[in-house]
Amino acid sequence: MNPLLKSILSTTFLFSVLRVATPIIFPALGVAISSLSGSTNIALEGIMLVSAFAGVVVSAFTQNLWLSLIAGISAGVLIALILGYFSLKLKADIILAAIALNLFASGITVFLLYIFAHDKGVSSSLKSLVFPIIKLDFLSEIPILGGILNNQNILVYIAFLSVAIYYVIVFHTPLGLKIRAVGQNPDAASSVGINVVRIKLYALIISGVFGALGGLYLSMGYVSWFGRDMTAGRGFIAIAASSIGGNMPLGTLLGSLLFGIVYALANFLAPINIPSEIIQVIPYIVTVLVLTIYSARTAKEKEVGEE
Amino acid sequence: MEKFILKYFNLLRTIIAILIGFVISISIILLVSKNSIASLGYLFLGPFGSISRIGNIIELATPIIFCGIAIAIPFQAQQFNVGAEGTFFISAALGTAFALIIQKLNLPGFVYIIVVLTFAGLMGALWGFIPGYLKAKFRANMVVLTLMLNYIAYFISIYLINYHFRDKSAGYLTSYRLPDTVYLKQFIPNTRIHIGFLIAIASVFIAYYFLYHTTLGYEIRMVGFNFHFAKYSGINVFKVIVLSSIIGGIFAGIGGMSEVMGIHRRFLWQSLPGYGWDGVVVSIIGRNNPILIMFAAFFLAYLRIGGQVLNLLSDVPYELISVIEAIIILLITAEAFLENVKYRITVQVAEKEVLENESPS
Amino acid sequence: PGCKKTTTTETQKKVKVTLYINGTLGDKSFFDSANRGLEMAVKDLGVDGKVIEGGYDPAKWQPDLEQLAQGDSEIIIIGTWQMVDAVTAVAPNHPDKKFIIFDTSVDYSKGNLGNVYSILYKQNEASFLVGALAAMITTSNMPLANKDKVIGFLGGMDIPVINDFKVGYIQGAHYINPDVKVLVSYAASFNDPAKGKELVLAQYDQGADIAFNVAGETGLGLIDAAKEKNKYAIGVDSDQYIMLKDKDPEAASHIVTSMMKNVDKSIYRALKLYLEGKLEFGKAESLGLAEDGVGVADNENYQKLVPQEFRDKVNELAQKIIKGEIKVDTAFGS
Amino acid sequence: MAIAISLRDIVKVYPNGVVANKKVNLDIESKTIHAIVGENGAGKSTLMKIIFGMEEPEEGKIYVKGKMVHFKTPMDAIKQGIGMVHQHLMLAEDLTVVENLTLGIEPRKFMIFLDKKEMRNLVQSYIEKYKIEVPLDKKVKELPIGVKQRVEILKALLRNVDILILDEPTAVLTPQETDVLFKSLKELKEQGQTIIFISHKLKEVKEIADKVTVMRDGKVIATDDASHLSEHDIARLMVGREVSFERIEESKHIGNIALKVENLNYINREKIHVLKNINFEVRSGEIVGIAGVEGNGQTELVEILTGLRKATSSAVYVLGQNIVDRSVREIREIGVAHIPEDRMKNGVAEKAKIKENLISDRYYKGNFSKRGILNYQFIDNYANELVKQFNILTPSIDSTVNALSGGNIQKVVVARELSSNPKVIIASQPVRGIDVGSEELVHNFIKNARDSGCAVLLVSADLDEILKLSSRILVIYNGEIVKSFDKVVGLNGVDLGPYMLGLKKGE
Ligand SMILES: Nc1ncnc2c1ncn2[C@@H]1O[C@H](COP(=O)(O)OP(=O)(O)OP(=O)(O)O)[C@@H](O)[C@H]1O
Ligand SMILES: Nc1ncnc2c1ncn2[C@@H]1O[C@H](COP(=O)(O)OP(=O)(O)OP(=O)(O)O)[C@@H](O)[C@H]1O
Ligand SMILES: [Mg+2]
Ligand SMILES: [Mg+2]
Repeated sequence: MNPLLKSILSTTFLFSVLRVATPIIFPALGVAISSLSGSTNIALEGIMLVSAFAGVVVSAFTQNLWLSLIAGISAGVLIALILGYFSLKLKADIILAAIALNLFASGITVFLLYIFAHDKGVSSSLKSLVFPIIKLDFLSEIPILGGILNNQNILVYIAFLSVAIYYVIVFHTPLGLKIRAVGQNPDAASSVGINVVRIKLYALIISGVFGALGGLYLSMGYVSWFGRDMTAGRGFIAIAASSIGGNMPLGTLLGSLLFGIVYALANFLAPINIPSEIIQVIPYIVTVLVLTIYSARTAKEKEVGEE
Repeated sequence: MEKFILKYFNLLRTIIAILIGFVISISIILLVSKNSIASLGYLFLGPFGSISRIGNIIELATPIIFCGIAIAIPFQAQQFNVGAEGTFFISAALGTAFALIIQKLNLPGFVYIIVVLTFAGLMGALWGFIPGYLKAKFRANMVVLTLMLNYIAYFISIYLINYHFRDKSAGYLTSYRLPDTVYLKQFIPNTRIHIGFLIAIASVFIAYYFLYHTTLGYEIRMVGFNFHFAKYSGINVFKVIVLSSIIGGIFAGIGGMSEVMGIHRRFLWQSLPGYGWDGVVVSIIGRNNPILIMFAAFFLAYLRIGGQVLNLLSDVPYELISVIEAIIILLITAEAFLENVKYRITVQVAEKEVLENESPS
Repeated sequence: PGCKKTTTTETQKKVKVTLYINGTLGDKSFFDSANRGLEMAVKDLGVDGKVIEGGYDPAKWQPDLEQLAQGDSEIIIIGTWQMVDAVTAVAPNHPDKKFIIFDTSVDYSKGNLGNVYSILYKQNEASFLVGALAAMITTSNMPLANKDKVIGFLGGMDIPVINDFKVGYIQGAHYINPDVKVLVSYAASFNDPAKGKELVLAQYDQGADIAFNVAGETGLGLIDAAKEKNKYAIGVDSDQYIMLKDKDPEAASHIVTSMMKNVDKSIYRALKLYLEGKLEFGKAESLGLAEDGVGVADNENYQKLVPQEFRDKVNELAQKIIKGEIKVDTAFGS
Repeated sequence: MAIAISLRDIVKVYPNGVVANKKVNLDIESKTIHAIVGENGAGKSTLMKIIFGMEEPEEGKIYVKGKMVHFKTPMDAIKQGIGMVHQHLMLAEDLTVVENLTLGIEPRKFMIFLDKKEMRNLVQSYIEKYKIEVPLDKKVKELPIGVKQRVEILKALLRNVDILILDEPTAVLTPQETDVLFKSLKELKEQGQTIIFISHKLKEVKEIADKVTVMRDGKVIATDDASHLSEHDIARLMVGREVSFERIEESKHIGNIALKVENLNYINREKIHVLKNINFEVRSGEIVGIAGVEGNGQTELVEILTGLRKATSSAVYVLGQNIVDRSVREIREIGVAHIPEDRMKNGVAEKAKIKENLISDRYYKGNFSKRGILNYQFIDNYANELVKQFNILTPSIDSTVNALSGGNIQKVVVARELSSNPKVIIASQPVRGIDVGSEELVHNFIKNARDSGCAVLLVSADLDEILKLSSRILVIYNGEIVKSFDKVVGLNGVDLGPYMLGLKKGE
């Protein structure tokens, strides 16, 4: 069999799908929960970046994974809080505030990188820990699934767990109910005494936590260093993933996996001899198609009764 | 006095916000720069330091103005179309290709320029049509569509230039140089301010007039305010959504090509240049009003050039300049900032006027 | 964190040199390398050096260069083909200033560029050598080699400067064994290491056991992939084994060698010649294996991993190239 | 008697400078139903929002049960036992009824999880206690508006309030639903609740209120026992002049058929047969009323007749032209005007200027624009004229619609629609939420249109309105025309009721 075809049909391909999807699942959940609360959060790019950075720096200086985890999450949440403060309290346009914060994150991380690592590109002079790879012996027994699921980074499992956590938060906690209510009709929520600003802020904070995990995975799982602008647009792809999934847990997961699959496919196809641009563009075209088909099916059009 | 404050409140608020942004920037500079006083001068006065720097502001504002308008028109129809970035790029690429192809015709300069700009505008329209149609027809999410289309525009453009129009003598990805006849003239000595800037200014007024004085502009705004209402009134919402994207695309397209024809004279971007996002920024700051967008674009360009001068002449690191820019942008749109002050003055004025003229019942 | 050195109290006037980067530092490639060259010159030659990052917006570069030419620097160093138009426009108006442009050459027939010195690198020559080495390794029974005759190449973008490496690499590989298959992937980005890693993992999955990165930061993902999959990697531009061996010894141990593009040395050399009054402006110099403009990194790991016979072969090929017995193809002007 | 709420010198200024309350003093006695009436824009809703903590007054004091309070949020008011049902519905449409009802007071499991069973139990117990029936697990958006209103009331009660504010709760209810509501309200009063009730329907006020307060121009101008005031007294206090409640004169000249509907059927997306074989016609010079409980297909019928919705099968003729498959604009151009049921959704663009709202169906023709360019001079004059003619209370035609009171917004819609020289007017609840003074005005406009040869189809759940205006009445029930009355004089609600409720059927 053609080695390319063989490799695509192998478990390693699906293994890599999960790995590629993980840094999309996290921010996609972040986008999803803030969307449910009625905020369009396009700052995930910046959130991931500062978390990726903070995790690596703290890890390098403390050699303690827990502290790095806390630092990464705090940094992400901090950006989310600034976004919340400006958009909710000071009524700044949230899109604009997010654009500014993405710019801010990109600048400040490189600036601090230079201070800590004396390098403006990557933090390879800082010796960072990585989150562990989980070996589950019982999984390797299972024929195909074992090959796909076993030996993944712990954050890959946490990504899937996060989808479940997201589900529980949204549908089984008072906070989730309030988030949905606030997102649908803030006046209604405030008329029963809910503090709309606070609930939206909570949603942004949760979004910051998810985004932070995505950032940590990039710098301390996927690779073991921080690189300038290493999120490379994943925060924007996350918007597409959650949108395809209608901000629902399973849908968002599937949306992210779709990206995982097309990206992994593009990576596997890269070595064949066609112009790389043509391969690189595939994921985006697929997204447009999926989004269009998905929307066409759920279009409110028919409900309105018009053509 | 109070009335005066109320009338110009938004302006005053913006000025105060900018001042606070400046104060924060100053603090940052004082912290990191060994020669902070000079650095401050570079940042704030540097842009006006010479004709060529003032020229730089205008040169940079030109593409931002085009993209700002391109964003504002669909925004007015409540279509969150952030596709100017990709439209700008792909129109420039296709326009460059077209200009190179028709080079053989030896068109006279003026005609050549018009034909190429028109072509780029058309390409922008075509690219704008895609999300407009998909949104209107299938209700696909506009933000996501246009985000994805930006990437698609990028790869198509790079492919086109790389495989078909790449200057073989160059090691980099860049098109052949355009023939001199198709350049947009740089008409102020010591600057690169070119005819494209005049087109941008004209576009501001055209777009303003279009939005507020034409029936199609009216339709776009009504759809934006409430599309149920528009539909009920007999406005063809489908058409308006598609047209708003197309018209936005035209401005982005012309903007992209004018940048190529006026500044670079070849297609040389290897990554998306970011003018589309600047367009989003100025469009929001300018509340989708072309005239205000123009001022916002000048302001953003001023900030950037200040940063550039600072970068060249001081020891402040390059990255901090974007941090400063981010802080100022954040503060500018803080609507509720000083809202209390405004409210208190409003109350004072209203109570004075209304209550005191009334005899309490 | 200033990059500027102030020299007000110096008695003897130092030569002021500005390195203007049309991008940012941290690219792990020629910008960082150029900066190293300047730092070496500051230390050893006593010049007054300053580096300025211009960022990635091409619209800014020419005005920046003009500003610098109006400033007090005696020499302005810039790099990459993208600065050619700018320097061609600016240099003639400032005959009192000197310009050094690396990794490309201006077109001297455009006139009045007598104050510009251009440095070119024959990266294809050294790439030929690492290509040959890769081919020898993949067909060998070295511990991490497999029986497939497949090697990998990771490019940042599908553009001539990158493809000049690729062309030499492939030619070198086929020189050793025409059956060796070269998997080529481009990341379309110079700063997405995660993507670089993913692309190379896919190459390793498709049978490659050694891969060469020419993708700036993205390329660092290749080394991570080698570590994860336990395969070989080839570094680029600088000696990446030396760069990494303290910070990540395990990853470094997979780097058999690096293809060196000695931007630093060439800039140092140019400045030194200048101070000695021997640098010839108004012409371009092409630095290849012979001039030590490019080379293959020889370090402890190379000696440890690569069998003597392979290393000898590499040296032999280098000599042949220097002597002109082997002509290496180039991606330029093709 | 104890005073539940006492307001002293309340002043409210909106950020746009409108002074909505000008030193208002008001006492609400406990365990009474206290009605507040007043023209549109008199400041009623504003005052209620202040009591409920949604707006903070600039000046003045609020006492609840004798204690001075400073409410910052509705939560503060709810804690003091105050609940409010707003003029516009305040429900999250995609949540279920139970979720909406328990929002903010959700029973929990293990501290952090929703106790879904307990949520339902809680709601169920209140349904039983107050006998207000609502479906528990439906999403709110699937409910008819009357049921939504019940959800609102239950929502307030569920928070254990003893002071309940109802801002125009009956504006969207049918007489039957109103009856049910009033029974509950009386019961609530018996159980010790204090109720503040706002309505423009003076008959209702008379029927249910113990006390009446009349507001005008941001001030309280009278408070008295309801028994001391007749409907006419109240109306006079409100608008400062006499108001007529008489049936309008019969039309003098009935002309040709202007609107003809044949075999109209509509099956919606959920495959429900919403409209069944509808046949009727309206002649120029007559007003045909369609009476019916809301949610029996009226909305769909109106949308089909105006081009907003496509029927499954039908023939609809306007002045002889078949309008099936015509666009909204084409239908309007034939001469159809449409006063929509939901003014905020369809009738106006809130954030657009008043003048822009007044020309939305005609900006492209005549003197409004030439070759695609708007003629603002003409538009301004035109808009000023309409504002004057229809008595729209606004500082300027350049104000945005969202700064108008509900009734004035309705006037903007009516002004636009009636000024388009229509041949056929399709009016849904044309005076919903309009004060009696303006109501008379709107009715007069409709009457004048009729007299000048217009055909009017009046769809309303308000029987008084139907009986006051119609030349003929059709009763719709469950998507069918179940009865037509050709003579209206002498009819009353009792005659129509059984048909509207589906108890009787026939020609
Ligand atoms: N029936 C319709 N006819 C035409 N356009 C419609 C219709 N329904 C929705 N739209 C378009 O969708 C926009 C908002 O609708 P909605 O909020 O349902 O969609 P959305 O997916 O949130 O939109 P967006 O993509 O802008 O975020 C409207 O401004 C209108 O342009
Ligand atoms: N959010 C607001 N911003 C500015 N002005 C407002 C706002 N809400 C109401 N107003 C103005 O305050 C005044 C009182 O409005 P309010 O809604 O209290 O009237 P109302 O008596 O309830 O009238 P209606 O019977 O029409 O509901 C009106 O002039 C209205 O235009
Ligand atoms: Mg092998
Ligand atoms: Mg009201």
